[in-house]
Amino acid sequence: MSAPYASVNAFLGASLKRQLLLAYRRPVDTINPLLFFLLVVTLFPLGIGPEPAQLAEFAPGILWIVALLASLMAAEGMFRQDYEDGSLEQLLLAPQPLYLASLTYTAAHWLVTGLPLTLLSPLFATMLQLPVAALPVLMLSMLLGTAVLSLVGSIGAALTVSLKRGGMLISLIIVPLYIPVLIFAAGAVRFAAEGFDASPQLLLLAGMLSLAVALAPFAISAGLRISVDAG
Amino acid sequence: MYFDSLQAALAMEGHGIYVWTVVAVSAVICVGLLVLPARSARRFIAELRVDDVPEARAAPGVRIEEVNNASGS
Amino acid sequence: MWTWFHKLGSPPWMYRISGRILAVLLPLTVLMLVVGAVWGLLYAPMDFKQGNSFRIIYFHVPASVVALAGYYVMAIAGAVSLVWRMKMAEVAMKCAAPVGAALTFLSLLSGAIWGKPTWGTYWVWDARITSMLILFFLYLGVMALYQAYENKEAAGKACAVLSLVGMVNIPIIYKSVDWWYSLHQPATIKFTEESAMHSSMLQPLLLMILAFYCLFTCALLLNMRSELLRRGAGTGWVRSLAGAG
Amino acid sequence: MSAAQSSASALVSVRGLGLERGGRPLLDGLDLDIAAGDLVLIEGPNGSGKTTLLRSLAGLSRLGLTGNIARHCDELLYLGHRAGIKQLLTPRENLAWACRSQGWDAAAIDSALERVGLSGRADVFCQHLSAGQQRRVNLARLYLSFDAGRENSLWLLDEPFTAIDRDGVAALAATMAEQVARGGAVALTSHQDLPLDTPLRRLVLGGGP
Repeated sequence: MSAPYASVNAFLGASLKRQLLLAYRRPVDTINPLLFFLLVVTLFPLGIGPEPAQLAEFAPGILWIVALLASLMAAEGMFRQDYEDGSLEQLLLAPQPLYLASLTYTAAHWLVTGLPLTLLSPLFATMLQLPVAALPVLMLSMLLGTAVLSLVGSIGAALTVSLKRGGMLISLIIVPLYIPVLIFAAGAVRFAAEGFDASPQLLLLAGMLSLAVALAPFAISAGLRISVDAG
Repeated sequence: MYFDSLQAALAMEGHGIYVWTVVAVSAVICVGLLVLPARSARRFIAELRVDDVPEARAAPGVRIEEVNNASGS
Repeated sequence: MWTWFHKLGSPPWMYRISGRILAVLLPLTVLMLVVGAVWGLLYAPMDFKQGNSFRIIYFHVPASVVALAGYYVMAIAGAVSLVWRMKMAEVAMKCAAPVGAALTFLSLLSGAIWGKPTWGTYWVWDARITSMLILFFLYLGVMALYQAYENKEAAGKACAVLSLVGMVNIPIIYKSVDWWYSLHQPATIKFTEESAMHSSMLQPLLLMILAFYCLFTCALLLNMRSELLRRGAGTGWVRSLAGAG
Repeated sequence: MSAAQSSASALVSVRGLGLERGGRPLLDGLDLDIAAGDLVLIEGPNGSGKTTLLRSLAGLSRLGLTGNIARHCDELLYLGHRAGIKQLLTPRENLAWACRSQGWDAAAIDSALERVGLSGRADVFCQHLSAGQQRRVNLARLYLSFDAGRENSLWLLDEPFTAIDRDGVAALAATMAEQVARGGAVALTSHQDLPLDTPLRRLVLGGGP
């Protein structure tokens, strides 16, 4: 019984290590979403005015919309390289279950895009005058929410990776599925900023994450099989 | 009938324009949903009759040879 | 049971049987639509809060209900096509999408027009309307994905996966939008507060909902027949159909 | 040997295979057994479905496919047009990943890299290697698979000789012959003949429409 577990663990470890190594050697993929986040956050005060009270009111929504867009941007390229160089074919042929491979790909993707966003979100939030008291809830909501976004985003990426013009299509496919995360996560931050208890929304986000972790890899695997076959 | 006259039914006390617009749009969409696919199928059959599509092509054959490479080829 | 299942997968059989179903269902649908519309528009009593604009309900609600149900039909057909590799289910899935999208569009448009006399503006971010808008995007996503794939078999599979993902998400989306709405706009007039609806208003509404379900079925079958012909081009049954008809 | 017996010992057995791409039938009713010890060369003009057939045998291609393909091999190695080589990893890292399920060891990778003539470039990023060198990184997987010595091993190779020099081709062909002699099987597509005198099965796909 222990041997298969050991081999699964070894596979998960090796796979995660490889993805992280690749991301480390190509840091632009990690930096770009963060830079995008910073740029768009800069646009909002210029667009709606610099009054701190007004910014603070809109901050939860702004932060989460930008996080959503950054995640969308990052999702698009998620499998592109692997598709083009043939790594996906080899992944499909590997004896390890594709479910686990999909999960590790997404986990690695989240570690290099969602997690940095979470860690830097207090900085962006401060720029937008979000009350300090709301920062822990913001970070927690980012932690849970960006993970859901990564999982859902990789479904779209898997389904569109073989298509020449996947860019607009992936937005159309994925943005409607992002909406519950936006609503509950921005709601949680808003509640926290107004001094209410945000734990129900955070629990709902955690529930969505559990559901996504359990189900999304099936859709990602199916999408990858279709894409490799159609290409 | 709820209304006293045709005029009253059309006006619906000022709301007629909204209600009848919705009725018109609904009618267009309902009719479109039924007519468009039916017409496309009919047109397809008509086209078939004109230029009579050839029978589906058979797959080209496959030959399996067992050869000793040194003597063969 | 199995022979039935087998027959369901056969295009000529489906084409024939759908023709027979339509011969009955199509006139019935038109009749129900006309009767329901006349009943609702001219004979049902007026709602005292909203006045006569309330009569839009006889189009808006059936369109919304069937548009949502249509997504489930599409997703379940997609699931069947993935699990049992049944071509007919894939055809049904592909053909349900534009019908559902058209009904969603009708629901949005009638909702917007209804908004003007009710709220004084054509667009209000009401929970129902917002959910319908998201449903519209979901439909468009499936249709766009189908168009984007050159290989139509791959397109069918990809759309089946996407519509299943959408189906899992729809309840979450609807609940989240409900919560969001209650948060931002506590209790104003809702379109579909039917709790106190008088039966003389409710009966034509139920008839219209039934009529729209039948309309969906008819449109789906008609679309499927057209698609079956195109897919079967060059096969014997389509050629004989062209020769005989 | 009857069909039932042959399919029992076959590493991959194909029954009534039909293939269709873009509305064009490529194959119809193909029965094929690739058994241990078989070296199968799939030939045919461009667009006759060689790659699609090979991908179907590997299980990558299911679209437009009818009939049955049953695989009974313990190890399946498919090398396609796309190398599956990461540009930002070194040859050594790429190979370590590729043979992860065999429980790789450094010595085996070193020896495989040496046999494809890349021992001096084992720790250079693959993006700095030439096209031919990248192909050879991929082909090193054949040596690794061979050295691992798994039972019932099936190699499916799509144009393995592309961008490989004459000596490389000879060495590669010799490895295939050894693999076959040891009880594995190889199916490959190629436009050139194998410089070998082992028995060969040729599968000639139809000459166009």
